[in-house]
Amino acid sequence: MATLHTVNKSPFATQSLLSCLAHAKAGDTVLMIEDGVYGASAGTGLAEAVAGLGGGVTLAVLAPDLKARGIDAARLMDGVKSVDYAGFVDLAATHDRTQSWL
Amino acid sequence: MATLHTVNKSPFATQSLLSCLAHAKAGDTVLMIEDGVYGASAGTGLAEAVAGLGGGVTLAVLAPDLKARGIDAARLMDGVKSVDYAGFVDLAATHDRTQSWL
Amino acid sequence: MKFGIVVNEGPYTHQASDTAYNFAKAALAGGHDISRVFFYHDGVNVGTRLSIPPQDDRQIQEQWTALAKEHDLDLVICIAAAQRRGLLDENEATRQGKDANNIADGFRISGLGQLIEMGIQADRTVTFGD
Amino acid sequence: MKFGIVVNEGPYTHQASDTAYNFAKAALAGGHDISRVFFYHDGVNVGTRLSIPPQDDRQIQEQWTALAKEHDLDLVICIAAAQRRGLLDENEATRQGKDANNIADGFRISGLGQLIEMGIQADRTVTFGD
Amino acid sequence: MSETVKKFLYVNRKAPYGTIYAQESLEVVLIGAAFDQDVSMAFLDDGVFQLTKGQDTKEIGLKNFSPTFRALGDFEVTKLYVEKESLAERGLTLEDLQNIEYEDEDDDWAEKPSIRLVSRAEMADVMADQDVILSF
Amino acid sequence: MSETVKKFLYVNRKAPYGTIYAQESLEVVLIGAAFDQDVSMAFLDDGVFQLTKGQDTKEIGLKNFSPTFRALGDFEVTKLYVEKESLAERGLTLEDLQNIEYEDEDDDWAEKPSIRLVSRAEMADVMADQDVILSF
Repeated sequence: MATLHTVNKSPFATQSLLSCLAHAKAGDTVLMIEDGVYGASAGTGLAEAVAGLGGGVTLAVLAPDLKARGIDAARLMDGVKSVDYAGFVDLAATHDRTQSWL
Repeated sequence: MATLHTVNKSPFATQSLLSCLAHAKAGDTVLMIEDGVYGASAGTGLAEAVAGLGGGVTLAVLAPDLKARGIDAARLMDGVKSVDYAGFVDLAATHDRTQSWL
Repeated sequence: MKFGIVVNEGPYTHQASDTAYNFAKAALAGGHDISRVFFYHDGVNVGTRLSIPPQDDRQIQEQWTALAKEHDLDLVICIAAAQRRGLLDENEATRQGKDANNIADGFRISGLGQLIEMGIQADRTVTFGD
Repeated sequence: MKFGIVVNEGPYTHQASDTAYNFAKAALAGGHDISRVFFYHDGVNVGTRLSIPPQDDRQIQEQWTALAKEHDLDLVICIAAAQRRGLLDENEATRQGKDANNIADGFRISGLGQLIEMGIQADRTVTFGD
Repeated sequence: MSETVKKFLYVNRKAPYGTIYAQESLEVVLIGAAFDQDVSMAFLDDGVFQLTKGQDTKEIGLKNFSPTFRALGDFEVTKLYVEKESLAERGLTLEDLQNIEYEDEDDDWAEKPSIRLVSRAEMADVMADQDVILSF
Repeated sequence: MSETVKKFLYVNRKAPYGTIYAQESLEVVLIGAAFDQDVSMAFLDDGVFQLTKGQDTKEIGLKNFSPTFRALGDFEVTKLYVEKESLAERGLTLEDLQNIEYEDEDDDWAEKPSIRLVSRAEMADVMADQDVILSF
C-alpha cells in the first residue's frame, strides 16, 4: 500500500518538498515535476536535506521538465530515477494512491 | 532614499520574507500584507530569524489582514508597526519606491 | 486502469494544465481509461473558447477539446468555480442574465458532486495544481 | 501624489486584486491621484463582465468599474496577456474572428507600453501579485 | 449495501484568504458529504491557520468562511486531523483554534471534539490509509 | 532632452516554465526598451534558473523563450545583474548560464558580457538605486 507523491514547486522557493519528504513512508515514491525538478540536483544547498529525508523513499524526476529547464541528467543526485510521462502514468498506476503536494 | 518592501506570502510556506529582509537596507520598511502577516508574530519558529535580519529596517503589518486571519495584535513581535490601508498608502508615498516580493 | 484527473490552475499562467494534458495523453496511449477530467479553481479557465495565444505557442483549450473528441473524454468544469471567474455556457448565461458565454466545445459545466463521483469511480485520482 | 498600480493576479483565487482595490480606494480617499491601473498576467481576468460570485460575496469587477466611474480611473488590460487568457473586447473579437467578447464596462484593452508609460508618469508604482 | 465506500482525505496546507483554496476546499467537503463516503480532513503546514478563532474579514472585504468549520459536524464530517508540529512551528496551540464539535449518534448524541491533534508521524499514517487524496 | 528618463528594474525571482512570470517579464522588457529608459534586470533566488543554457522544452509542449535573453543586447538592455549567493545555493556557476553579450557602441562595438555577477549586498544596492521596480 504505497503512495506516489508529486511535488511541483522548487524547494528553494517553497517548503513543499521538505514537507512531502517528512510525510512520505518507506516504499513510497516522491516524483518531482515542473519546478519541483530543481530538488533532484546534487551539489545544491538542499541536496543533503533531501537525500537525508528520503530514507526508504524512492526519488524520481520527470525528465521532460528537467530537459526544459536545461538541467543535465548528470547533475542528478545518486539514485534518482528519471521517467517520462508514460513512466509517470506507470508510477500512478503501480502505487495505491497519488498525493499532490501543491 | 528608502524603499517600501511588501511581502504577501507566509514565511512558513515560501522564502520571500527572508529574501526580502536579506536585501532590505537600513531606513527601509518591510510591510507584511495578505498571508505575509504571519511573519509578524512573536513566538514562532521563524520569529528570531525575522527579528535578526531586520536590523535598521522597520517592520510593519497590514492590520486588516491580521484581523482577517484571527491574529491578535498582542502576538506581534516587539516594534512591529500596525497600519491600515491609509497607512499603507502613506508608507508608499513617504518611501521613494515600492518593491513587491512576490 | 481508470484515471480521474483534477486540474486546479488556469492555462498559460501555471504549467499544471499542460502537465495534466501530457499525463492524460500518455495514460490513453498506455491503454488506460480516463473516467473524467475535472477543472476546479482557476482550472475552469482552461475551458474558454476565446483564448488566442501567439501563433508559435500551443492552444491549450484546443488540445483538450481535440483529445476529448478523439477519446470521448468527459471534461467537466465546476459550476461554482466557473461562476466566480466568468466562465459560462449558453444555459447559464441565459439563466443569469448575461449577454455572452465563452465555454469551448467538448467541455461541460456541472457541480462539485462530479468531482466526488470521479474519485469514487476512478481507480486513481491525480491532481495537478499550484 | 500620483500612484500607478499593477495587478498581476485574477479575481477570487488570489487576494492581490482585493488588496489593490483597497489600496486604490484609500489612496483616492487620501487625496492622491491614480494615474492608471494596469492589469497584467492573470490580472486581466479581473475585467470580465461574466463573473457571477455568490450573493454574499463581493463582485470584484463591479467594484473596480464603480471606482473607475467615480474617480475617472484608467483601467488598462494588457492585450497580450488578455489574448492568451480569453479576455476580449468587441473590436478584438471581431478582428480575431471570435463570436463573443467579455470585457466589462470601465476597462480598456491596450499594449504593454501603457505599463511602462505608467511607470514613467506615476510618482510611485505599486505591484500586487502572487 | 453494494455501494463503494472510499476513504477520502482533503489535505489543507495553505493559509486562508491570501488564496481561495481553503474556501473552495470546504465547498467540496460540504458537497462531498452527501455521497456517504468515509471523509477526513488534514490540516498541516499553513493549513492549520485556517482553523484559528476570531477571524474577522470585514476590513479586507472577503467573506469570512471560518464559521463553516463548526457546521461540518452536521454534515457528518467529524475527523479533522491537525498536525502538532505545524502548530508548534507557528506558535499556536489548540487554544488558538476554534472549538469544533460533533454530536456522536453512537453515544447518545454526546458532543465530542472534531479536531484530533496528531504528530507528524501519525499524520503520515492517516495519509497512507486513504483511497482518494484531494489536495488544495 | 526634456523627457524623463527613469531607472527601471525588472526583478526576476521565479523559475521558468512552472509559471509564466519569467516569460511575460521578458515581454515587458522588450516593449519597454522602446521607451528609452534606463533599464536593468535583476535575477535572484529562483530567477537565476531562467538564464541556464541548454533549455529544451519540446517534450513539455511549452515555448522555449530562453533564446530571447541573447537578443536583449539588440534592444539595448545590457545590464543583467545575477546574484552570486543565489547561484551558489542552487549549485550553479556562471558556466551554467547562457553567454549573453551586447555590442558596446561607445567602445567600437566590442562584444561585452551583459551578465554582471553581484553579491547579495551589491544586489541590494542596485535595487536601492531605482525609480521603478517591477516584480514578476
